[in-house]
Amino acid sequence: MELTVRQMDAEEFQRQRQEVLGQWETGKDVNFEEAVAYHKGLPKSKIFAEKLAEGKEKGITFAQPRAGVALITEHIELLRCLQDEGGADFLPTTIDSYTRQNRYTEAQSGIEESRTIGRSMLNGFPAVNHGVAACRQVAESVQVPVQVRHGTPDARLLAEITIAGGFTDFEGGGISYNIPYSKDVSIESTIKYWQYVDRLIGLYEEQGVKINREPFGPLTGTLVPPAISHAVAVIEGILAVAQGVRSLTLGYGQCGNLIQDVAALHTLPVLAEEYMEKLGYPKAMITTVFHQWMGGFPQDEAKAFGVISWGAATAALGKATKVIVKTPHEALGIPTKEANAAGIRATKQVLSMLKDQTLPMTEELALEEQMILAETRTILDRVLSLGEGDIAVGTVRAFQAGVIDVPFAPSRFNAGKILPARDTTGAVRMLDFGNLPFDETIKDFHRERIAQRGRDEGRDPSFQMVIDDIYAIGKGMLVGRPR
Amino acid sequence: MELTVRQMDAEEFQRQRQEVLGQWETGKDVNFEEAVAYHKGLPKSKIFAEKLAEGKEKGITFAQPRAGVALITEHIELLRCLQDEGGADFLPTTIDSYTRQNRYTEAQSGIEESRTIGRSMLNGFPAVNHGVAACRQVAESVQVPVQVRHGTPDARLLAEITIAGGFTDFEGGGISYNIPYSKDVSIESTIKYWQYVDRLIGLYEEQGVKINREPFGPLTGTLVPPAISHAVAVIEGILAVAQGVRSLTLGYGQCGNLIQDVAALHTLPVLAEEYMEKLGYPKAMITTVFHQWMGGFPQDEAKAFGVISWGAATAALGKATKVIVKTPHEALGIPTKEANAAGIRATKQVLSMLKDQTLPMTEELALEEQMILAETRTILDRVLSLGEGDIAVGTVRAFQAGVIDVPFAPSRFNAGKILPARDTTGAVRMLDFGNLPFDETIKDFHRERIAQRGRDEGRDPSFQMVIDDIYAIGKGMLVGRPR
Amino acid sequence: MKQKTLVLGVIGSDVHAVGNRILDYAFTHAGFKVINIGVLATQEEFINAAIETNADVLLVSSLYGHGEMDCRGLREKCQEKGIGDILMYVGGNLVVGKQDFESVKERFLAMGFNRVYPPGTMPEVPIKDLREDLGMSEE
Amino acid sequence: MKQKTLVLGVIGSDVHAVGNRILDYAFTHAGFKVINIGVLATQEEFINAAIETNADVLLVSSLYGHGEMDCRGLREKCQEKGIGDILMYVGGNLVVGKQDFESVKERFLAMGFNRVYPPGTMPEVPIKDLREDLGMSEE
Repeated sequence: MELTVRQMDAEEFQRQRQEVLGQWETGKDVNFEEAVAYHKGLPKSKIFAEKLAEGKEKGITFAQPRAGVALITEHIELLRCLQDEGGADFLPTTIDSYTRQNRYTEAQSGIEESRTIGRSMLNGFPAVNHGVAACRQVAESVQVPVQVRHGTPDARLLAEITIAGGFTDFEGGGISYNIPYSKDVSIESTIKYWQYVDRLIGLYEEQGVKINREPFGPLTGTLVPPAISHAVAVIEGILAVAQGVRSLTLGYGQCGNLIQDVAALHTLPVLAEEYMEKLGYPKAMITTVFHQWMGGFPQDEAKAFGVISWGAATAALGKATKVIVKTPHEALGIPTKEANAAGIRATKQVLSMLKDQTLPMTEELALEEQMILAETRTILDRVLSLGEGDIAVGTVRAFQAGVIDVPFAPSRFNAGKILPARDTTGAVRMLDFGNLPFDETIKDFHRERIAQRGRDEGRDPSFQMVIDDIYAIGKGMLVGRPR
Repeated sequence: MELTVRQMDAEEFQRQRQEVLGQWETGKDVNFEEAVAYHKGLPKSKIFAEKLAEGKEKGITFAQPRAGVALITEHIELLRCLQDEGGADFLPTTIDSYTRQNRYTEAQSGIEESRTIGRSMLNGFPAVNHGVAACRQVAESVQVPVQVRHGTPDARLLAEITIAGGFTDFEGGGISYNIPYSKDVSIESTIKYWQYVDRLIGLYEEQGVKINREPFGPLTGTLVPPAISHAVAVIEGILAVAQGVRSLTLGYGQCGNLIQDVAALHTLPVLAEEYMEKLGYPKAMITTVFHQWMGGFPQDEAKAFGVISWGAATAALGKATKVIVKTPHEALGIPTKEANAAGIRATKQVLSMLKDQTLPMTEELALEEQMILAETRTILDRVLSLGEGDIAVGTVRAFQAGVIDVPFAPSRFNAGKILPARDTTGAVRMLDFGNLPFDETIKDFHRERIAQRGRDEGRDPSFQMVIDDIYAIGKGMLVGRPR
Repeated sequence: MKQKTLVLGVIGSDVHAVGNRILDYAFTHAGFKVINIGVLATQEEFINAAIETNADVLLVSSLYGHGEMDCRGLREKCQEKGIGDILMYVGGNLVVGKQDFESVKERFLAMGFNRVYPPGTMPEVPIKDLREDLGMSEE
Repeated sequence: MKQKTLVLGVIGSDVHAVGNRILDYAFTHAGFKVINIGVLATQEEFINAAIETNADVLLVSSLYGHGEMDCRGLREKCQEKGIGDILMYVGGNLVVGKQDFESVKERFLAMGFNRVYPPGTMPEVPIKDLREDLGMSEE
C-alpha cells in the first residue's frame, strides 16, 4: 500500500483487519456490528465527544487523570476512586508498556505475576490481553466517559478491542506515538497503522457512533517549542479527518510561561481549522487538551501540588477544554490512587476558582500568538510542498529533512538537530534551529530572546543551559540559572 | 492628649511609658538603651527592613507563615520547623488572643494549663507574659528575621517587650487592629495607642535601629474592596511615618480575581508615596505584602493546596515583596507545624516557577488600576477634608460618617453600611455603597458589573449573593452562583 | 406557633464577625427571633440576654481555638441563674490544632452542650436540629 | 590513564529518552567513553555492546516501573558470555508504585547490581561512584 493522505481502500482495510484481529487470541471477540449497537445504547453522559462539546460550548475546563493497573478488579477500583474521591470529569485507561510494544506474551506474564504477588507488576492496563468483555466491564463500572491512553506505535489491535470494548476516545497518532515512543519504527509505517485506527473510527462514525480522537500533544514532554507540537497536532488531525474522524481533541504540553502557554492554547484550534478548510476537509469538532507539566517533578508532595496547581491555573486562564492532571507522587513513579485523586482535587479547586476568569489580550500575548502562527504555518506549508500537496507523504519527507524535528526524541527517524532552551521569562525558544524552515524574522526573534537570557546570566548560550533547564523544575525553578 | 497626626510630645510619651511598662510585671525588664545596643549587634540577615529592601530591589517575592504556640521551647521548635522544613524567608510570632485583649492573667492560666496538659491551650505565643529575655531566645534560635503578628488594639506593652526582645517587624495599626478585632474600642483611642507604638519605633530609628512596620492589610479578610483596605493602609502608613517610622510594608488580602489583585498590588505603594509626598513627609521605604485567601477554606488538603498555590501565583505575578502563607489545615483551625511547612513549600515552588514572569499591562488591568486609584483618592481626600488637613482627626470623623466602612467588621465604631459582592469574573464590587463618597462614574462602574452578574445568574442582586460568595470558596468556587 | 428566640454570639476573646453575620441572617430568615450579642461575648452576656428575652436557646460560636476554656462552666452558670434547662448549641473551630472531632464533641457534650458542630457546618444543619429539639413542625 | 568505557541504555520497553541524553552528555563530559545504545534496549544489546567495546561498566536506566522484570537474569547472562565481573549500575523509577527505596535497593543488589540509584539522582553521584569503583584518581 502506497503512502497517501487519502482514505483507505475498503478492501485494504478488510485485508489488514483479518491480520490485525489474528495478532492475539482476544481479537476474535471483536464484532463490528455488535459493537456499533453497543455504542448506540450508551447514554450521552458516557460519550467523550458529547461531553467535550458541552464543555466547549460552556467554556468549562474538565480534569482527567492518567491511571492503569494490571488486573481488572483493581483497575476498576482505581478508576472509581478517581471518579468518586478525585471528582475526575473524564477517566483514562492507561495501557502498560509491553502492550504498547505489542508484546502480549510479556504482558500476559505481567498479569500472572501481578495475580501471584498481589500488586501490579505492570505500569498500565493490558487491554488487549484482557479483551472486549473486560473493557466493557471497566467502562460500565464508572459514570463518566473513558479514554484509552497509551503510547503504542502500532495500536490497531488495541483500537479494535478497546473501541469494541466501549471506550469512546482513543489517544495517539502516527507521529506522536512513534517519535517519542520508539527507536526503529519508520514514520511511514506508523502513519499507515494510525490511518487504520482512524479509518476504523471513521467506520464507527458512519454508523452514527461518536468516537473522539486525541493526538498526543506533548510529544517528548521536554522543552518542545509550541510550533513543533502544533505542526504535529495539525498533521495528525488532518490525517484523522481524512479517514473519517469527526471529533478531535488537540493537545499541548505546558511549557511553564503563562503567556506562551495561553498563546499556544489559543492558536492550536485556529491552525487546525485553517488547514482543514484550506485542504477541503469537512469541519470537525475541535477541542483542546492541556497537559500539566510533563518534565521532572519535585519529590516533595507540597511542592508537587504547587506545580500541579500552576498547571491547572494556566489551563483555566487559557480556557483549555480539558487538562491532564499530574499527581503529588509524580517524581516517585506510579502514584497511589489516593495521591492521584488528590492531584485531581487540587486541580479542580483551581479550575473552579478561575472558571470565570481569562487572561486578557496583551501586546505580549498577541506577539506570542503571532509567532506561533507564523512558525507553525511555515512548517506546515513546507510539509505540504514536500509532499506535493499530500500531507502524509510530506510528513515522512519533512522528518527526513529535519523540517519537523522533535527535541529529545528516541526515534532514529527524527533528525534530532534542534536544541531548545528557555528564555529569561521561561518561554521555550530555540538555541539551534537545525533544519527548521524558519525565515530570518523568526530566527532573529528566538536569537534575541536567548541572547537576553545569556546577558542576564552572564554566560554564552550552550547545551549547559538546556541541561540546567531540564533539572530546574526539580529544584523549584523554571529557568535553569547558573549556580 | 488631643488627637492629632503630629508627632507625640516627648513628655507625653514618657508619661505613658511609665504606665504601660507597669501593666504587667515583665514590663520592668525593658531597657531602651540596652535594647538599642542589642539591635545594633544583630547581623543584617536578621533585620526585616534590610532583607525587604534587598527583595524589593531584586524583584523577589518572599514567603512568610503565621505561627505561634503557648510555650517557649515548643514555639522555637515550631519556628525552626518552618524555617528548615518549610524554607520560610521570614518568620512570625503570632500572639494569642488573650494577650491581644490585654488579658495577661488569662494568658498566664493558658501557659500553665498548656504546661500541665502537654499541648498548647493558646492560639499563639503570649509574648508579654514570657517577657524580653524569652523573646530574644526565640529570635536568636532562628536564622531569619522575626515579626510580631497579632490583632491587638492596645499593643503598647507588647511592642515595648517584643522590640526590646529582638523582633524587627511589628504588624498592626490603629484602624486595622481595631475595626476587625474589637467591638467597643473607639478609633480615637486605638489611633493614640498605635501612635505610641509608632513613636517608640521612631525613637529606635533615631538611634539607627531599623524596625519595619506592617499595617494589617486584609482587615476582615472577607470581600473587602481594594479601595477600602488601601485607604486604611495609606492612613496607617502616614500615621506611622508622622511618628518617625521609616520602613513600611503595606498589605492587601487576595480577592481572587487575578486582574483586580494585581491592580491592587500595583497601586498600593503608588498611593502611599503620593499622599506622603503631598503631606510633606520624608520618603519611607515602602514594600508590599499579599495575603493568600483569607476567607473560608476547603477542608480537603489537596483542595487547600490549590487555593494556596493560586494565592502564590497571584503574589508572584503581581510582584508583591512578601506573601503570607496559608496552610492545608486552614479550614480545621490551627495547623500542625508539618502542615504549615507544607503550605510554605507549595507557595515557594510556585513563587520560584513564576519569579521571572509578570502579568503584562492590559486594558482591563489599566482600568482596574485606574478605578482603585480614583476610589482610594476619593476616600482619602474626603478624610483629609473632614480632618481639616489632619488625617488622624479625619479618620475618626470618616468612620463616624461611613466615609470609610469595612464590611463584616465587629466594631460598633464602623458604620457597617456597605455591602460588597463579586462580579461575574470574581472581582469584588459594591452592591450597596453606604456612605462612601464615590461619584456617579465610580458608582456606575460598580453597578454595571454587579448588574452583569445578576443577568448571568438570572436573579436580582441581593444579600443572598453575598452569602453565596462567602460560602463559595469552601465549595471550590470564587463566585457564589445560585444552586 | 410562638416564634422561638435564640441568643447568638461569639464567645470569649474571639472577634470572628463574618460567620456571626451569616448565622444572624440565616436564623432570622428561617423564622427565629435572633438576639445577636456579637463577638467578644462573655458567658454573663449570653446568660443575661437569655434571661431578658426569655430565650429558648444559646447559640455559641467559637472560631479561634480557645472554645474549650471559654465554654467551661457555662451550663453551671445557667443553672445558678435559674435557666439550667436552656438548650445550648456550640460550633466552630473549638480547639487548638487538628483533633479528632468525635473526641472534641464528647468533651463539649460532657460540659453540658446539647449539640456540637464541626468547622464548616452549613446553617441548615443547626436549623433542622433546632426545629427537632424545639418540637417545631417543618415549614 | 586509559579512558574507561561505559555502555549506557534504557532497558526493556522503556522509551524515556531525555535522561538518556543528559547522562550521555554528563558522562562524556566527565571523561568517560560512552557507548549509548539508547532506549528500548534488550539485555542482549547491553551485553553485545559491552563485549564489542570491551566496556568496564553497564549503566542501566529504567524509568517506567518495569525495571524489576526487565533486569532479572542480566548478571547471569553476563556470566554466560564471559563478562561476569563487569560493573553493573542501575537507576531510575525501578518499580511500579511508591515503595520504600531501601527494599527496592536490596532487591536489585540481590540481582547482582553493584550500585542502585533512586529517582532524581543527579549525574554527579554515579560519576563519583564510578571513579571510586574503577579506582580512578580524582581529577
